Amino acid sequence: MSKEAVLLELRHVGKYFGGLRAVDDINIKVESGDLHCLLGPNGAGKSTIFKMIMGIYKPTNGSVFFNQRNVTHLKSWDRVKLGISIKMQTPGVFGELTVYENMKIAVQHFTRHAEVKSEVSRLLELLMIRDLKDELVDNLSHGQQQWLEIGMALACKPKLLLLDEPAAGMGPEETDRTAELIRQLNQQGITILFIDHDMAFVKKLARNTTVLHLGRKFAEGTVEEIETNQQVVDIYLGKS
Amino acid sequence: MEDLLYQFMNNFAFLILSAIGLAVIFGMMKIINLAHGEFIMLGAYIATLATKAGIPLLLSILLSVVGVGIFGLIVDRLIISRLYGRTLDSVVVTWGVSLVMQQGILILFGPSLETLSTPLGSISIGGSDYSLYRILLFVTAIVLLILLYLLFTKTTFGLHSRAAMQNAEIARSMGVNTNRIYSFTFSIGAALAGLTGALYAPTMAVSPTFGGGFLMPSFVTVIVGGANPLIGPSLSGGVLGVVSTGLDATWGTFFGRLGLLVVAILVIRIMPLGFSGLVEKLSVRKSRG
Amino acid sequence: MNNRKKRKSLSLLLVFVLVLAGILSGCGKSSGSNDDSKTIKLGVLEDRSGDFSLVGIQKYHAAQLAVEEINKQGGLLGKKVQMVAPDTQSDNKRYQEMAKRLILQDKVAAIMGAFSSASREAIRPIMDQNKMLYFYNNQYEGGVADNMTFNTGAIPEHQMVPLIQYMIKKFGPRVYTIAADYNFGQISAQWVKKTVEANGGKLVNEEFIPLGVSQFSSTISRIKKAKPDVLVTLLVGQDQSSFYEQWSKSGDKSIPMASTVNMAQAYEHKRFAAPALANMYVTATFMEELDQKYPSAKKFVDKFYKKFPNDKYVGMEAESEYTGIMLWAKAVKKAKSTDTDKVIKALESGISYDGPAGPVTIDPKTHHAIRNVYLVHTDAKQKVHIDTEWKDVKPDWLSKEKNVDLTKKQEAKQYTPLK
Amino acid sequence: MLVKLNTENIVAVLIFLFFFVYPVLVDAYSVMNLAYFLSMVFLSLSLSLIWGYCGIFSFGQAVFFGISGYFYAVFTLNSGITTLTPLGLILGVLIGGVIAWILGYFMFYGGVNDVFVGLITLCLTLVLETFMGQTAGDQWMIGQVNLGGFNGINSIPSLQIGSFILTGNSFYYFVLLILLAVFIFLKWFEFSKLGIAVVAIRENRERTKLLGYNVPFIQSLVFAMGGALASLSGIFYVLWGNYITPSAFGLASATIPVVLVAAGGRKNVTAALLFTVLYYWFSQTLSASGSEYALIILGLVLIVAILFVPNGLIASLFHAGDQLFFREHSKSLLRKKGAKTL
Repeated sequence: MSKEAVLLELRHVGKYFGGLRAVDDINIKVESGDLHCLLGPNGAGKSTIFKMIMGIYKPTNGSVFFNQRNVTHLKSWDRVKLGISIKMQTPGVFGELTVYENMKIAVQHFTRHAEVKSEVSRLLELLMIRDLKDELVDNLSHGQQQWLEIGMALACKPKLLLLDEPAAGMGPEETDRTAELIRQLNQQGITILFIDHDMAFVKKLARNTTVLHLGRKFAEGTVEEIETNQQVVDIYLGKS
Repeated sequence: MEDLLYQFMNNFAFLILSAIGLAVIFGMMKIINLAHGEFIMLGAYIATLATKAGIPLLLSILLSVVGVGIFGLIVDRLIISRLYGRTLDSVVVTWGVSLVMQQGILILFGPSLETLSTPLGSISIGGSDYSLYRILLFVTAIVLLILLYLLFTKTTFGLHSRAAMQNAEIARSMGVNTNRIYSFTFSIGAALAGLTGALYAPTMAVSPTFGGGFLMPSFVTVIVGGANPLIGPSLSGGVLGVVSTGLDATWGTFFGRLGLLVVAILVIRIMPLGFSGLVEKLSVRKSRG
Repeated sequence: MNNRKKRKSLSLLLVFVLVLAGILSGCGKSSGSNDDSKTIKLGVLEDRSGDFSLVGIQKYHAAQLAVEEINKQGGLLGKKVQMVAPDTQSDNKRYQEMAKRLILQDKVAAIMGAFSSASREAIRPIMDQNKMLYFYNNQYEGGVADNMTFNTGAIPEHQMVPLIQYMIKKFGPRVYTIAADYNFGQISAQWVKKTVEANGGKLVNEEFIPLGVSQFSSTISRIKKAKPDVLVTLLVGQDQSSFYEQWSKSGDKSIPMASTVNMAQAYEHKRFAAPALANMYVTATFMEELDQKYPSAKKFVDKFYKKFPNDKYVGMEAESEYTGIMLWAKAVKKAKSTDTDKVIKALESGISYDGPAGPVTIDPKTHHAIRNVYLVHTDAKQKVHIDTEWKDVKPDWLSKEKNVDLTKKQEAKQYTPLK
Repeated sequence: MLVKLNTENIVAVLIFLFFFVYPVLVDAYSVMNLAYFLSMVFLSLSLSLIWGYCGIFSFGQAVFFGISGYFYAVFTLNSGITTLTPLGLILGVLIGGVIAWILGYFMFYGGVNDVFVGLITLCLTLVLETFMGQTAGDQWMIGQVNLGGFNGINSIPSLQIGSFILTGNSFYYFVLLILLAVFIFLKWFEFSKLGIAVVAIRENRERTKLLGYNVPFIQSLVFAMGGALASLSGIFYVLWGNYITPSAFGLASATIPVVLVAAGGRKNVTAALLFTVLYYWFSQTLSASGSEYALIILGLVLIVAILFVPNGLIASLFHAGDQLFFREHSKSLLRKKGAKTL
């Protein structure tokens, strides 16, 4: 594994809330072009790690590297400009604006004025929600909101896309479409790091996996390796 | 030294008593009550008029507490209850209430009342006189904090209201009638303001603008104290009391007053949740660590 | 559906009404003013609500009394005097709005009013700009030299100088001043200092208290430490007047207090329970209690209470307002016109009115009043005793030390002893 | 830019037409009076911009109003050259903006938001009132100008362009033209690139950061624009009355813009404009009537307005008008129909 290929690296990262160690001494490497999954039960610290990658939380210790650059002290918006983008667990869309307006807010910041409209159309097309353009976002289904949010994250032209439970609350058909979308994006060259605990979904998508438990790294490897790791099955997969 | 202590007791009592009603309402309901000063004024009027009518002072003070409490309940039922959760609208409405109250009192009772005399006389320590009543105000402030502590920790109402404060939705889903809790809270806040007015009525000139003098210290105390209506005021009252007594004694009243405001601004910037936020952080660390 | 439509049209109606009201308010009133009407309009700007209403309402009532009397005696120049009196709400902005309104829309002949110096300074330039005759009938810190402005109230020459002289002579040289921290307090404190030094006294300390402060424990402790012979209190407003009750409980009541602001304006000796105001010495140009000794005062007090039986006190500002209006009326009669220049000329002729507090004469050079001053003090029960009287005290600081002569030189500024 | 036909825009056009012909219809007093109301409109618009558009709740607009008023007074009285008064106006507005920027930087980069911005600005207003109130002494001189304590500063020169002094109608039209310019700017701004980012910040601050927007920077920028607008208001007030006092920083001065914008409709600049003018007219009429019930009526009107028309009195009327005449049902906060106008 050549060093240049590592897009994201967490070195000894920890996050303590008061005395609570939400994340403790985590090392993760995500290679460029990877489709990587963070796996773990509730409270394992997955979302906390995402928030530290995005700069929403400051790590208590350790550093975050992106493209060989130490970004630990960068603000969220600067990280977005470097090419990290996120879809959060709870939808962060603007409910009282239309789908188009939501996309426009995201797109206009990274696209030249004349191209905003076509870029929005392109993304809406990609996300299969073009017909909903003028709908108020509050009237959308949960799944549609998730897609919209993925679209908004894509509008930032990311190199690394963080997806926190991209298929949460979706029916089987929607889940499949989401998986297909993610694979497609990855093929276009976007490195993807996602959180999920639906093993079937993970199996379908992920190449590499990191398993977290109680804020610590528990295991890592390809999906197949993880699946056959007895300890992982015991603490996590067995329960789900 | 006795002098400084006496001044500190005075400042502490004034800060705590002026803030306590506001702190309860702001902390529990997130309502900024701009009519707080007028509630205090109403308390002072009830106490003064009752005492003038021949009712003993202690009973008059009680009457103020009950009277303003009931008034608070009415205001809540008629107006505030429709604005729960709308912090900023409450600013406008309570400002309207304060206009109505101030001018209403002016029309009803004229621009001024004959004041009462401070009861209890004074004691002499080291050749200097100190008002006993004012020392008693200090004691009252502390007793009040303890009573509130008991109310909010040892009673069902307290339990429910703290639940409602932390998460109204969850509290509701667990069968707590949050609207009744809020009504009660507002009425208690009003009653406390009434008490403050009644307690200070015998030491100050009573007029429709009586409440104005309480507004600034009360807001500063609540801001510095933060959301928790118990921990907040007691800590900020202590700290601000020391700050203003110190500045006052060294550089005079102007700096004492300015100091309060500057401390408030710095506190919001450094720890927006005030002392109660700080205490909660520390206690979490202690219990987990 | 029908219901909804109704509501909609109702709200539309509301818009229409609002817009219409706006338009009408603009046009409607402008046609109302008419120079040849049968009345002479007198503008009165006093605070009937807000912080200063305690004195403002007294003054407003005194103005009503004066206008009523003038009309009873046949009015002025064969016309009735009509008082136009908006409520200025103790708000300086409101003073400006209403002053302009009185001048430009109501076209009044003269304007009486303002309590605080800040209110006066807010409207004085407007008077100058519009050549409007203005009476500031109020005690103040002195120093206004303005051709358009006349003052019938007390100024430091009337009150402060005799008071401090008297106190030093009677009680000793060591003086401690506490004053409200704004223009009135600062300038008055300067007068105290000046007078103390001129009379061989010693100013132990002067302390300025921000407006709105109502808690005085540190101030009281400083005064007690300094042990002065005389405590001069120049506190202003309801909040600051809380000092007296607090002083009576933890202060040293054997120290006599001297003041120019208390009792005669806001009757603290009647509002505060004894002994808060005990042992206080005050100089005043009028007080209700003068009726014990002076028939003219008694006549005025009786008239006032007959018309306003629910009022609690008639103080020196009420008297100034009443006297101011009477002086203006006398000048209008003398000038046989309401023309501003002619009335000012008449006023500058040394016109005099024998009012409730004795004769009040306009000093032509300074536009201030030559009038009697009374010194009173309170006993332990806050009963008022009249000690002395100075007759025809002249307001001559401006003319003597600042060379002001308004009959010769145009001016529109306030001099202070600060520099 | 495409101007959409709806009640708000029609009313706005009518209002401005009415304002332009107003001096022909009425006497000099009424013109000056409306000039005063219009001066205060800028203060409401400043809050409308930062609160209505960007969600920053501030009690501090009075701070910039007062500071720039004092600055203009000190600058012009010291310079003594009346042709420099326009420079005083421009510098005053800039300084108000810069101070707002600094204050915004202090707050927003420190993570102070929501109601705490309101509280911090309230404290600051009171600090300035307390401080300016005690500047009566002769140590408080800036150049030749005494700050004047509670009495403030008077006889401040009017605006003079070349040798032409702006008073009466010319002052009125000057204020009106600038108001029109600011108004059009605000309407344009609402749908500009920055304006859309600002609405996003109002709706969800954290999310907007994750779309790559430097939120504290934009907040500070908008706050500075609000400060500049409030400063404009303060200087116009000074020009109208030739006078400024610390009561410009008082609690009442700090509260009134909040009250006006909330009761009129905070997300709508036309509503803020109309309601401000109506409010000042109404409260002045009540005051002039000398009625002791003036303040009671005023208080009750505000209470009733907030209780029964929570989205703002005027804004709700606009909404009703839209539904009736234009069958407009889009509830989007940007209110325009998607792609056509955005």
